[in-house]
Amino acid sequence: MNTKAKNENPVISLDGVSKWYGDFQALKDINLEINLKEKIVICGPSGSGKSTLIRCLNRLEAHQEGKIHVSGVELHETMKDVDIVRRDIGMVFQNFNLFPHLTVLENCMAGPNWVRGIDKKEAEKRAVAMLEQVKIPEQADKYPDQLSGGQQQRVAIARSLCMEPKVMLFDEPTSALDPEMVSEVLDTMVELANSGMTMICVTHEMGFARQVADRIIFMADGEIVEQNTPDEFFNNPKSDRTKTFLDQILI
Amino acid sequence: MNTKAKNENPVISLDGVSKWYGDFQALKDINLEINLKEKIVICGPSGSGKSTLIRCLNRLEAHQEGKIHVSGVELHETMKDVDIVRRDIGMVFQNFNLFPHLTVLENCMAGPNWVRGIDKKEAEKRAVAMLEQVKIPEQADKYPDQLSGGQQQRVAIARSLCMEPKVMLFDEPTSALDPEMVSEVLDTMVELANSGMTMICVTHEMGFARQVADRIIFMADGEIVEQNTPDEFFNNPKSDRTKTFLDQILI
Amino acid sequence: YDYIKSNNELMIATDANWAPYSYINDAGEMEGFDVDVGREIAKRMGVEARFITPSWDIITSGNWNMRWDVSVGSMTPTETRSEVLNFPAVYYYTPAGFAVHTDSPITTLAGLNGKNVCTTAASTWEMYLEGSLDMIDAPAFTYKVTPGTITSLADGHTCLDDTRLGAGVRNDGIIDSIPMIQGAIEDGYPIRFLGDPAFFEPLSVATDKGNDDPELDAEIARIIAAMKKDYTLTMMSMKWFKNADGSSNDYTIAF
Amino acid sequence: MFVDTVIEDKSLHKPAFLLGLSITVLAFFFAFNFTNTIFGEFLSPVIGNPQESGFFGRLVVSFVLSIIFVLNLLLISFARLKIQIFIVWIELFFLFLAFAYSFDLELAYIFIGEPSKIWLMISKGLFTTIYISAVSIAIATAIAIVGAIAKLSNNGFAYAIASFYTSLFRGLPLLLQIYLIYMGLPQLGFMIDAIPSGIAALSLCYGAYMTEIFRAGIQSIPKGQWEASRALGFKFGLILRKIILPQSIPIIVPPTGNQFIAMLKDSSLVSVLGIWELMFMAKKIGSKDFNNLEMLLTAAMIYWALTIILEMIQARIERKYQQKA
Amino acid sequence: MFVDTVIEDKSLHKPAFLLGLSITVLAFFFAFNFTNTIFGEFLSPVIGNPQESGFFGRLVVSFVLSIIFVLNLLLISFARLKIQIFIVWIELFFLFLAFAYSFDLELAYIFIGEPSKIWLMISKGLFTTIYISAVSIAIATAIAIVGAIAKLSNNGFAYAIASFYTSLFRGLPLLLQIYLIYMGLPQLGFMIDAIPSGIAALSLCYGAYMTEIFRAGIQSIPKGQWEASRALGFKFGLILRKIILPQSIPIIVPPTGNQFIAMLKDSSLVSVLGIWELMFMAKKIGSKDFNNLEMLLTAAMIYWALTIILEMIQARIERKYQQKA
Ligand SMILES: Nc1ncnc2c1ncn2[C@@H]1O[C@H](COP(=O)(O)OP(=O)(O)OP(=O)(O)O)[C@@H](O)[C@H]1O
Ligand SMILES: Nc1ncnc2c1ncn2[C@@H]1O[C@H](COP(=O)(O)OP(=O)(O)OP(=O)(O)O)[C@@H](O)[C@H]1O
Ligand SMILES: [Mg+2]
Ligand SMILES: [Mg+2]
Repeated sequence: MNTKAKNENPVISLDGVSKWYGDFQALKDINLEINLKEKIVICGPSGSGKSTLIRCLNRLEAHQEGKIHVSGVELHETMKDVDIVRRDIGMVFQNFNLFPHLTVLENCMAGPNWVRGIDKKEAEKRAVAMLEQVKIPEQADKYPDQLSGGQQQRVAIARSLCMEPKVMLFDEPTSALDPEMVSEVLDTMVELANSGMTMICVTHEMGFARQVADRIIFMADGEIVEQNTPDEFFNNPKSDRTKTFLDQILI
Repeated sequence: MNTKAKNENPVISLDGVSKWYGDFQALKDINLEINLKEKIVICGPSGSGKSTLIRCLNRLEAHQEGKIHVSGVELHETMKDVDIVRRDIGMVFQNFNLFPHLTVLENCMAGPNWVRGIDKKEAEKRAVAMLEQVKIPEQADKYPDQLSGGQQQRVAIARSLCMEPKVMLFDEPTSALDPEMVSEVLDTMVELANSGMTMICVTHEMGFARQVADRIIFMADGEIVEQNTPDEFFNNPKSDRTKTFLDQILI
Repeated sequence: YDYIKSNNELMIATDANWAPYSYINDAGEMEGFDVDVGREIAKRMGVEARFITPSWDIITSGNWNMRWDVSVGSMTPTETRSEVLNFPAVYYYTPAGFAVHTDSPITTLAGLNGKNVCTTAASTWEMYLEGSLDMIDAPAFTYKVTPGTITSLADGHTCLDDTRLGAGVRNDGIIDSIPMIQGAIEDGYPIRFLGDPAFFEPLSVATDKGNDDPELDAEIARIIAAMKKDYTLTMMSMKWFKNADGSSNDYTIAF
Repeated sequence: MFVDTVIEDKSLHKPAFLLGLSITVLAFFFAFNFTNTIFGEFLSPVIGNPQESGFFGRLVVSFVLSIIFVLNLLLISFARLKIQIFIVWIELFFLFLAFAYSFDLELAYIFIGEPSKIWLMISKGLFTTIYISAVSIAIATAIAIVGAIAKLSNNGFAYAIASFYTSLFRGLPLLLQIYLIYMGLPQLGFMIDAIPSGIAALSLCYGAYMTEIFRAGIQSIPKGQWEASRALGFKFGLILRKIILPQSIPIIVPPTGNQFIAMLKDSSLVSVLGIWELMFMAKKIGSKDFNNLEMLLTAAMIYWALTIILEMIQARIERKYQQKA
Repeated sequence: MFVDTVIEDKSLHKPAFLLGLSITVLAFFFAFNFTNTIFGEFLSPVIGNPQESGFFGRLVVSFVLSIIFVLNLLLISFARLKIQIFIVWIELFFLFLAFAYSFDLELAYIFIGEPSKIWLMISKGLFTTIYISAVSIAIATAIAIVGAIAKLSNNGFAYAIASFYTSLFRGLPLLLQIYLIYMGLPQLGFMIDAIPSGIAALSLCYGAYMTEIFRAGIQSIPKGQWEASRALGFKFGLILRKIILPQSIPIIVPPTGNQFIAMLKDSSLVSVLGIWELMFMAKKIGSKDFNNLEMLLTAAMIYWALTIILEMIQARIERKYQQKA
C-alpha cells in the first residue's frame, strides 16, 4: 500500500466546495486532494452526498462555492474546455448507461474515434484490447441489451478505459448487479487498481475497499466525517458516526 | 414438511407437454402433477426451459402438444375462460412489471376492483392487508419508480395475493435484486409458504429451496431430469447432470 | 411602361380555370379568348407576351410588385376593386343567366323567387342575387330574381354538379355566365337555360394601382379601342364563343 | 402490441357463426338496393330487366351478393397471413375503383389526346410536386431539429422564439402563410418568386409541426445517455447527432411519416401562386372539359402511389431501428 | 433535454460581443432600407422628409433601430427566465402585427358595419368551425384506437383493412375525400348532407393519420406490461384502456396535438360544400369588398387563438403525465 503523499501536485483538488439543490445543501465545505495513482473509496449512508461529490469532479453537477481543480484546470460555469477535462476522467455509472443502439465494440470505439480523432482501425484495436482486459472480447459484436448486467458493466469500464483517462470515477458500480456478477466486476476493478490507475470509487463493497484502497473517505450529511487508511478506518474508527455506520454494514 | 401426495386431484397437471419456438423444442414431453399446498422449486441451467414451463401454466406461452389442466380446466388455444383460470394463478416476474402509472395501492387494487368486481373500499382494505403482509404498508401512496427493487418485488407479490390465487408462480423473483434486498423478498416468500399457499418457484436460492420445498425439480434441455425431496436432491442426486449442476452452484 | 419595352416582355396574369376564356389546352398550353386578347395587346405594343397563372385571390388583392404587368382575365370592374386596381379598358361583356335542371317545373325567372339558387361565392352573380351589384361602366340592368336561399359554393362547378343531381335536390336553379352554362349543356349536363340573360357584366383589363403607370394604362386603352375599331375583338369573340348550333356570339357589345 | 396466446377461434369456421353472418349480410345487401347497379345487369338472365324486377329481383341480387361475400371470406380465411392481407388489399382496391366507377366517369378521358391528359399531368405537374415537397421536407427537418433544441434549451430567447414560431406557424392557415410570404416580403424589400415562396411557406409550417415531434422524441431519451456522453467528453452536437437522435428514431418516425405524407398533398396549395404542380394541372385540365372528377381522381391516384412509396420507406426504417432496440 | 452544467456565458454581457452584434445589426438595418416605413416618419424631425433624406436619413434610421434592438436584448437578458420569455413573445407578436400592418390594411374595416364584420364571422363561422372540428376529432380518435389495434393484431382481415384504410385516406387529398363522400354516397343511395359529409371526411382522413400515431404509442409499451396484466386475468379491452393507453400518453400527445391543430384549419375545406364556417365567412365577406387580406388575417388570428388554447391543454396533459413517469 502506498503512503499518503499530501500536497505534491494533486490531480484533483477541492477547496471549500459547497453545493445546493435548491435550498438543500448537498455538499458542505469539502476540502480534498487526490494524488496520481491514489485509490480512494468513498462510503457513507444513503443521501450523504457521495454521488454528488464525484459527479462534481467532472462537472456533471455544478458546485456553487469553492474551487475544484482537475489536472490544474479549474472547473467553473463558463469554462470553454470542459470537454477536454472530461476526456481525462473516466466515469462508470451505477446503471451502466451504455449506448443501446451501438454494438459493444462501437460503444468502445465511439470516444477515441469521435472525439480524440483516432482513426477507425486504431480505435478498434484499442477497443479490442480493452475488452480483452475486462475479459469479454467475444461479446464485441453484440448489442448491450443482449448482455448480462455484469458484462454490461465491464463494457462500461472498457469504454471509459479506451479514452485513456488519468482518473476513473466509479459510482456504486456493482449495486445494480445480480450477486453472481458482482465479483466479476470487482475483479476487473482490482486488476485496474493494480495496474496503477488513479481511482475514486463510491462503493459499499468493504472487501474491495480493504484490498485496494489507499484511503477511505466516510461522508455523512454532505460532509467528510473521517478519512483514513483502511486498517485504521475499520479497526480504529474515530467518530461515532463512522462506528455506527460500520456496525450496520458489517453485521 | 408435508409428505408428497400423488394423484389425489392435483391443482395442475401436465400430460406429455411439448413446446417449440419455431424449430427449437423448448419443452420435451413434460409430465408433472402438482397438488394443493405443495411447494415446488424448479432449477436448472440457463436455457433449460424453466421459464417456459411455468409460463405455460397460465398460458402466457402456448404449448403445442400434450395437455395442461389447471383446476380441472384444460388450457388450449381457443378456450373462452382463460382469464378466469389466470385469476386463480398469481405470477411474480423477475423484473416486477408493476404498472408505473399507478400507485402501489392502485397496483394492488386494480385486480380485485377491475376484474373481480369487488368495490373500491373492500379492494383497498384487502390491498392494505396484503401490503402489511409483505411489510411495506407505508409505501402505499408512492409510485413504483420511487421504490427500491426489493420493495417493488414485494409490491408485485402483494398485487398477486390480492387476487387470492390458488397457486403462485415465481420466475426468479430475486435475480434482478441487489443482494441486500434478496433476503427481504425471500423472507416474504417463506412466510407465504408457511401460510399454506401452493407455490411453484423457479429460483437458484438453494437455501430457500431447502427450507420450504416439498419437491425440487431439476430441468435440463427442456426435460425434467430429476425430481425429489430437497434432502434427497442435495445429498443424493441421481443423475450426473444434477451432480454437475449442484457442484457449480454450491461452490 | 418603359420597363416593359426594355424587357421586351409583357407579363400577363390570367386564371387558367375558365374555358373558353383562358384554360390549358390538350397540348398543355394556355389558350382561350383572354389569352388571344393578351397576345394581341402585347403584339401591338411590339413585345412578347408571357402568361402566368396566379389564383384569382392573388390577382385581385393588388400589390403585384411588378411580378406581372397586366391582368387580362375577364375581371369585372367594381367600386371596391378600383381601390387597388386600375381598369384602363373594358374589352367585352359577358351575359349572366339562370339555368335549372331539365326536369324542373320552373319555367320563368319569377318562378325562382323564394327558391334555393346556387352560385359561386363572392362572385358578381352572388352580388346580383343579393341585390348589391356595384359594377363600373355597366350596362343598365334590373334585379329579376329574389331567391329564398342563396347557396354559395367556393367553386361554381360544384353548383353545376349539384344541379345535375335533380331539380330541387340540392338547389332549384343556378346563376352563372352563359358561356359556362352553355359549355355544361354541351357536355351533357341535364340543365336548360331559364329566360333571357339577367345582366351583362363588363370585363376589363386591369393594372396595379400600387405601381401606378398612367402611360401603360393609356397605351392599353388605346390598343383596346383600336382592336374594337378594326373588329379584331369581334373576330376573337366569334372564334371562341360559339352556340350549340354553331353560330357565334359577339360579346364585345352589350345589348 | 404483444398478442395473447389465446387466439379467438376462427369463428368463420363455425357453422352457427357463418349462418348468422350470411343472414346479416343478406339483410344489408337487401336494405341497400343494388338492383340498379352492374350486378343487376349481370343477373338479368335470371331476373329480367333489373329496373322492373321488383322485390324478386332485389332478393335474388342480394342473395347472390351475400353468397359471394361469405364464400370469399371463407376462402381467404384458409390462406396464409401474407396472402390473406394481399387478397384483401386487392379486393378493397377494386371496391374503391367500383365506387369511383359509380360516378359514371369517362375514364377513357384521361388517356385521350396527344399527348394524353395523364401524361400531361405527370410530365408537367408531378416533377414540380415532388421537387417542392422534397426540398420543403428537407428544410422542415432542419428547422425542426433546431426548433426542438431551442424549445428544450434553458435560454430564454431561444425558448421564446421557438415557441412563438411553433405557435404562429401551426396557428395560421397554410394558405395565409403562402399569401403573406409571397405578397408580404416584397413590401419589406425582398422580391421573392413563386416557387421559393411556396417552399418557404411549406418548410416553415411543417417545420413547426415537426419541431413538436422532434421535441417529444428527444425528451424520451433517458438522462443517463446524456450523462454518459458528457462524461466521455462529447460535445453537444455530437451527442445529439450520434447518441440521442438515432435512439429517438422509433418515436419520431411514425408521426414524421404522417407529416411527409400530409406535406405531399399540401404542396398543392402553392398552385395559388400560379405554380403548375400536379393538382393545378388536374384542376385546370379537368375544368375545361367538365371532367373535373376524372382528373381529380387521377391526381389522387398519383398522390396515393407516392404515399405508398413513403409508407414503404417508413416501414423499412421502423423495422431497421426496432431490431436494434 | 438534459441541460449541461457548463452554461455558455451570457455573451451579451461581453463588450466585444456586444460591439460585434451592434455592427451586424446596423449593417442589416442599413441593407434593408427602413426609411420609408413608420420609423422614417417618426424620425422626420431629425432627417426631414423621409422620402428625400437619402443616405443620411438611411444611416440615422438604421442607427436608431439597431440601438433600440441591442438595448432591448440587453435589458431582457437581465430579466428572469419566465419574464424573458413573456417579453420576447410580446415583442415578436408586435413585430408580426407590424408586418401585417405593412400591407396597408384597413383594419377598421373588420369592425365597421352593423353587425360588425368580425362579429359576423365569429357568430356565424366560429361555432360551426369548432363544432365540426370537435366532432371530427372525437370520431377520429375513436377510429384511431380501433385502427391501431387492427394494425397491431395478427388477424389478416383486420390488418389488411386497417392498412388499406390508412394508406387510402392518408393518400388521397382531403378535398377529394370530401367530394367523394358528398357526391359519391348519394349515388349509392345514401343522401348525406353537407355537414355530415364534411365531418365524415375529416374524421376518416385524420383517423388515418392518428391510427399511425396510436400504433407507435401502443408499440412503445414494453411487453412486460401486457404479460403482467394478462397474468392478473385482465381482458384485452381493460388492458388497453387502463394499462397501455395511459402509459403511452407521453408519446401520443405531442403528435396528436399537431393533428388537432391541423384539423382545426383543415376543417375550412368543408366550405366547398357551402358550409358557413370561419374561413368561408372570412373569404365571402372579404372578397365582396376586396378586403380579402383583412378578413383572412382576422380569421387567422381566431385560428391562432384556438391553437394557443389547444397548445396550453397539450402542455398541461404532458406535464401531468410526465410527473408520474
Ligand atoms: N437533482 C437533485 N435535486 C434535488 N436534490 C437532489 C438531487 N440529487 C440529489 N439530491 C439530494 O442530495 C442529497 C445527496 O444525494 P446523493 O445522490 O449525492 O447521495 P448519495 O450519497 O449518492 O446516496 P445514495 O447512496 O442513495 O446514492 C440527497 O439528499 C438527495 O436527495
Ligand atoms: N420467445 C422466444 N423465441 C425463441 N426462443 C425462445 C424464446 N423464449 C425462450 N426461447 C428459448 O427457449 C429456451 C428456454 O428458455 P427459457 O427462458 O425457458 O429458459 P430458462 O430455463 O428460463 O433460462 P434462464 O435461467 O436463462 O431464465 C432457451 O434456449 C431460449 O433461447
Ligand atoms: Mg448515489
Ligand atoms: Mg428464465
